[in-house]
Amino acid sequence: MERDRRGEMAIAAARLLRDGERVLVGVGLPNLAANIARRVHAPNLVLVYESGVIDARPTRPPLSIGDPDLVRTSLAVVPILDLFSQYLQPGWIDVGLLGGAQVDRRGNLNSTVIGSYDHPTVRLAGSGGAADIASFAKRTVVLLPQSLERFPARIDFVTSPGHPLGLRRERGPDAVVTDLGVFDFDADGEMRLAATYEGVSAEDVQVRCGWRLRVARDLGVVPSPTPAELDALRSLGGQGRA
Amino acid sequence: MERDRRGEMAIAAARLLRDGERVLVGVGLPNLAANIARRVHAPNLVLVYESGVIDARPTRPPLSIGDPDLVRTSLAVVPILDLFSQYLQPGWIDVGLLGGAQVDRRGNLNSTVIGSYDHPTVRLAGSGGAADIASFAKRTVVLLPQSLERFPARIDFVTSPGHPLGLRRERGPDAVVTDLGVFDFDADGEMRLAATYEGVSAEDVQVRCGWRLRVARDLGVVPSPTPAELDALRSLGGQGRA
Amino acid sequence: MTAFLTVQEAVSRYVGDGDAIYLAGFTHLIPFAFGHEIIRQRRRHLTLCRATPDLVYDQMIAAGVADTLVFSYAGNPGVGLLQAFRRAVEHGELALEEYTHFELVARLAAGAADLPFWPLRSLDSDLSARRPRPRVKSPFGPEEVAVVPALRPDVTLVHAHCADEMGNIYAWGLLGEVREAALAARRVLVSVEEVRPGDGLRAERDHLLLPAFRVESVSVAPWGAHPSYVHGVYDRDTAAYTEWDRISRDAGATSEWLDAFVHGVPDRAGYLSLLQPERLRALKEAAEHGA
Amino acid sequence: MTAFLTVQEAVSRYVGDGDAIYLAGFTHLIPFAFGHEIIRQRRRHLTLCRATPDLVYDQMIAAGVADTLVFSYAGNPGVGLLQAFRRAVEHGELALEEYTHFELVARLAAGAADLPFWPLRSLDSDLSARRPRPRVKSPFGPEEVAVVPALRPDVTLVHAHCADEMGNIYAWGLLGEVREAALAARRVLVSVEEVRPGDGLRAERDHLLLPAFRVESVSVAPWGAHPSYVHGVYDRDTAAYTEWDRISRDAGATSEWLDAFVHGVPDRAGYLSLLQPERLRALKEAAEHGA
Repeated sequence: MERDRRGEMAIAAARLLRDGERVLVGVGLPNLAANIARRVHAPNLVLVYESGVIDARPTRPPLSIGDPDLVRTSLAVVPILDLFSQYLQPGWIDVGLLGGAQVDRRGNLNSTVIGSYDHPTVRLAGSGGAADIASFAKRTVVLLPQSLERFPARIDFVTSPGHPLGLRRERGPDAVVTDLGVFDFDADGEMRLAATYEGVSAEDVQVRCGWRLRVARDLGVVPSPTPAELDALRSLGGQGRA
Repeated sequence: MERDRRGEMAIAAARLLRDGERVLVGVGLPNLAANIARRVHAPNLVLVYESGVIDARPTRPPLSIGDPDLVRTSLAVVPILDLFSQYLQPGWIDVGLLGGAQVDRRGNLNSTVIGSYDHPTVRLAGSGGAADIASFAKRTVVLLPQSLERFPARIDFVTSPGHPLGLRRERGPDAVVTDLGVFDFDADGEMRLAATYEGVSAEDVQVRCGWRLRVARDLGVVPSPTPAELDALRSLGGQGRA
Repeated sequence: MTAFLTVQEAVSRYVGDGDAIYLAGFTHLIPFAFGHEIIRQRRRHLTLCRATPDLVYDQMIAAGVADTLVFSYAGNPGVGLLQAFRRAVEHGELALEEYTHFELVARLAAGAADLPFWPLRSLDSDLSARRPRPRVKSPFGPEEVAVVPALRPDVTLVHAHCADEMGNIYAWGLLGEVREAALAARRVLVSVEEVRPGDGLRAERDHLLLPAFRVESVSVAPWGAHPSYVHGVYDRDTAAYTEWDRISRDAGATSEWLDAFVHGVPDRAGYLSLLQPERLRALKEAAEHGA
Repeated sequence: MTAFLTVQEAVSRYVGDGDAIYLAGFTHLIPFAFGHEIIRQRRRHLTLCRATPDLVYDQMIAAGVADTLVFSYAGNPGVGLLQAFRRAVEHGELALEEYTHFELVARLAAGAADLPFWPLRSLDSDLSARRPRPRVKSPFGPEEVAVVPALRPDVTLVHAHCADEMGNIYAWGLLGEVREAALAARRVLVSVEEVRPGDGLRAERDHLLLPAFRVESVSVAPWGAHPSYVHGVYDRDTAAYTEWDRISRDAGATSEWLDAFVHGVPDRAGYLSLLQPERLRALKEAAEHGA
């Protein structure tokens, strides 16, 4: 039976969100995670989208961050400039949920280019608000599937800054959720494997990581999805098998 | 028969406004002047108030620049910051109509203090938006009754900048309207008597001016109010006798 | 979570001696209920910040709560000067930090964005001669622009039309500098005409003034802006602005007024009980007909 | 005075080869009618500015109108990447000026305020390594902040719900960066779903997007934002975004699409005649039910 990796990732990320927090989300997995959290354990989670939407209660998976459904169910929609300058920059966003093409051990994210910037192998979409969110959300949670290409020793381009060398800055990456496990960040700002899904070993993760991975001494197991979490996942259009 | 000096001043100032212009006005005489212009010869005059009101069509003399009647008849009300930064500063306001306690030969205006700033004889209200308007409206028209105290050689405080010494800047004071006459500004930025009301001589004006006054070679006479102007004045609650 | 407190509790808990406070509202929505309560609780050494001090600060200055005034236009709108302010300044009893309207709201914008300064254009005047507006050179060309420092009130006090039960705040009509003043503050206290139960207000998303997470406390205070106005609810009490001009010209009469209308009543309901019901009714009708 | 022109006339008169243009609208109100007309009139060497290039710029890039792209997120929202953009970049055919969303809208804010730069906080990244965000020292303390240069498009093109006969422009729903992009421009051209006669729109003052005196011309273009959306009027045509992903992966198919849907029709009415009426009806119904 194949694992529902997307569903597991969304549920694992959802658990990192606390009730009442303001969460800046994108479409896809981040949106799924935030909405699972809102339905399961964080009914007062405030969903914010970089399109300016504040406190949306989407009735369907949004197809873009400016989806009319987000607007129609929102508390308010503010100009993008206000969202970034008056809400994100001063620290009123608790969590940013971010994806990316690559991540490194400092939590730096690449969503700009594979290969060189001037002669790219694959030109990606670029920052959007990601660099701003990674800089100024109180903490960020990164979601991406795990592979050697996505966890290289050196990413091709730093779009969104992680922790500087040797130093964990006050805001910045706090967790990375992949289809193999969940990472946190050490006091010196380096990524560390904190837990794996059932049946996944630290070695399985190391094989898909381009640097020598730090592993928590008390490496945990990501608890299996609860029925409530699976219900929420299903109702949100995720696959959600047990 | 006593002259209706306020009415005459408002009508003289109204004539300086051209149809379609955006005029930033205050309450009192400036508002009266702008509304006479709108009713007589400039139906598309756009009245703007520093409270953020754009294109008001007041049904009564406003009692403050935030009068509910201005809001209810406006095209829009914008935040004050937007009014100053996005409309005034870039030059979208054609005319500022300003009052003041004192004016000097360069068109500098004082609305801050009589006496010294730290030990005032009379502390006045201060700039409000006046200094901003005097700085950035394409031109300003100043309204104040004429007296030696109000036209001194040296004003007590420069609240709103006029033309710098020896230079007429691109934006800035363009006319002064008093109860004795109408002034313009020379190419070098010095105030000059351009016209007087009927029965008023240049000497009458000089007597109430604290510096040696420049007088236009072709000194004019302010035309008498037309019936239409007097009608507008009366309908706006001015006195308006012929 | 936003707390629901009385005006007394909110001021008692969050406004301290020596604080820099901002009572927001540009001619409209001026939080008089909060201002009177601050007088009643005899706060001292406050720095009062407000573009237009208006009657509310004239009364607070007369009551002796303020050491410093940060402002841009100290007039009695439509009437003339602020007499208690004048007396305090002419007697050297009040320190002034004076700006233009544009500069003052720009200071709030910097505070709201958590920036140390805000850029704007500014010509020289005696205002800038007394307190320079430093110039900053553009890295992108030969231009210089002036900058003003961020203003970050300890507490901004706001009056608005209504709140929902979560503490989201809604307002209609002229907003002036209210939003920037609130977002610039460390703490925001709001009084409202009413709290509306249920989710009905969510349909009014274009009139959201502040989301609940930016609001420390909400207090119900009907007529909390009188003699200023609440768009569509009650009109401005212009007669009160004229009366204040007369009263405030005399220090004794001013004290008597404060004793009767502020210290002599326990709260806003007490203040309202001193006004003629017909007077309030007329203000309500004027607002409803006009709207 | 605001001119009332056809989309063809407006583009012909005001969009010149080599201009820097901004097609405003963040997922919502994207001015596709204007974008297609610019392709049809074969403008060249344009600098295309837009936070989210979206399909409209992908099509314009494919059509060869652009030398340079100023942007912050070049994705196909909800679908993936922009394939024509990718091809152009991977083949070195398009110069890029790349920012974050915050930086790009801040550049517009500076343009709208007639300032040379805008301050914001910014951490180092490879974006800033390639194009430094200069730091400016605060005159008021030890802090430094980054600044980005003003962006002043020669022409900003906007699509909105409606205009009155004076040329005042009204819009509802998500506005993104539309207002700043318009106010930053030397000239603003607007297309609208409809022009409403009389003074009725003045009651909608909270939805005024731009006053007539900031608008050069107004053009009537029903469905002018398709496949983007107009809040409450027609929904986003998500299928079109997915179809474009398939079409645009192939340069030949892309050319065929442009020949059929842009060059092959004289105007927006012609474009609409190529779409199934049921498709448009469904988008209209979705918007009305949702609203």
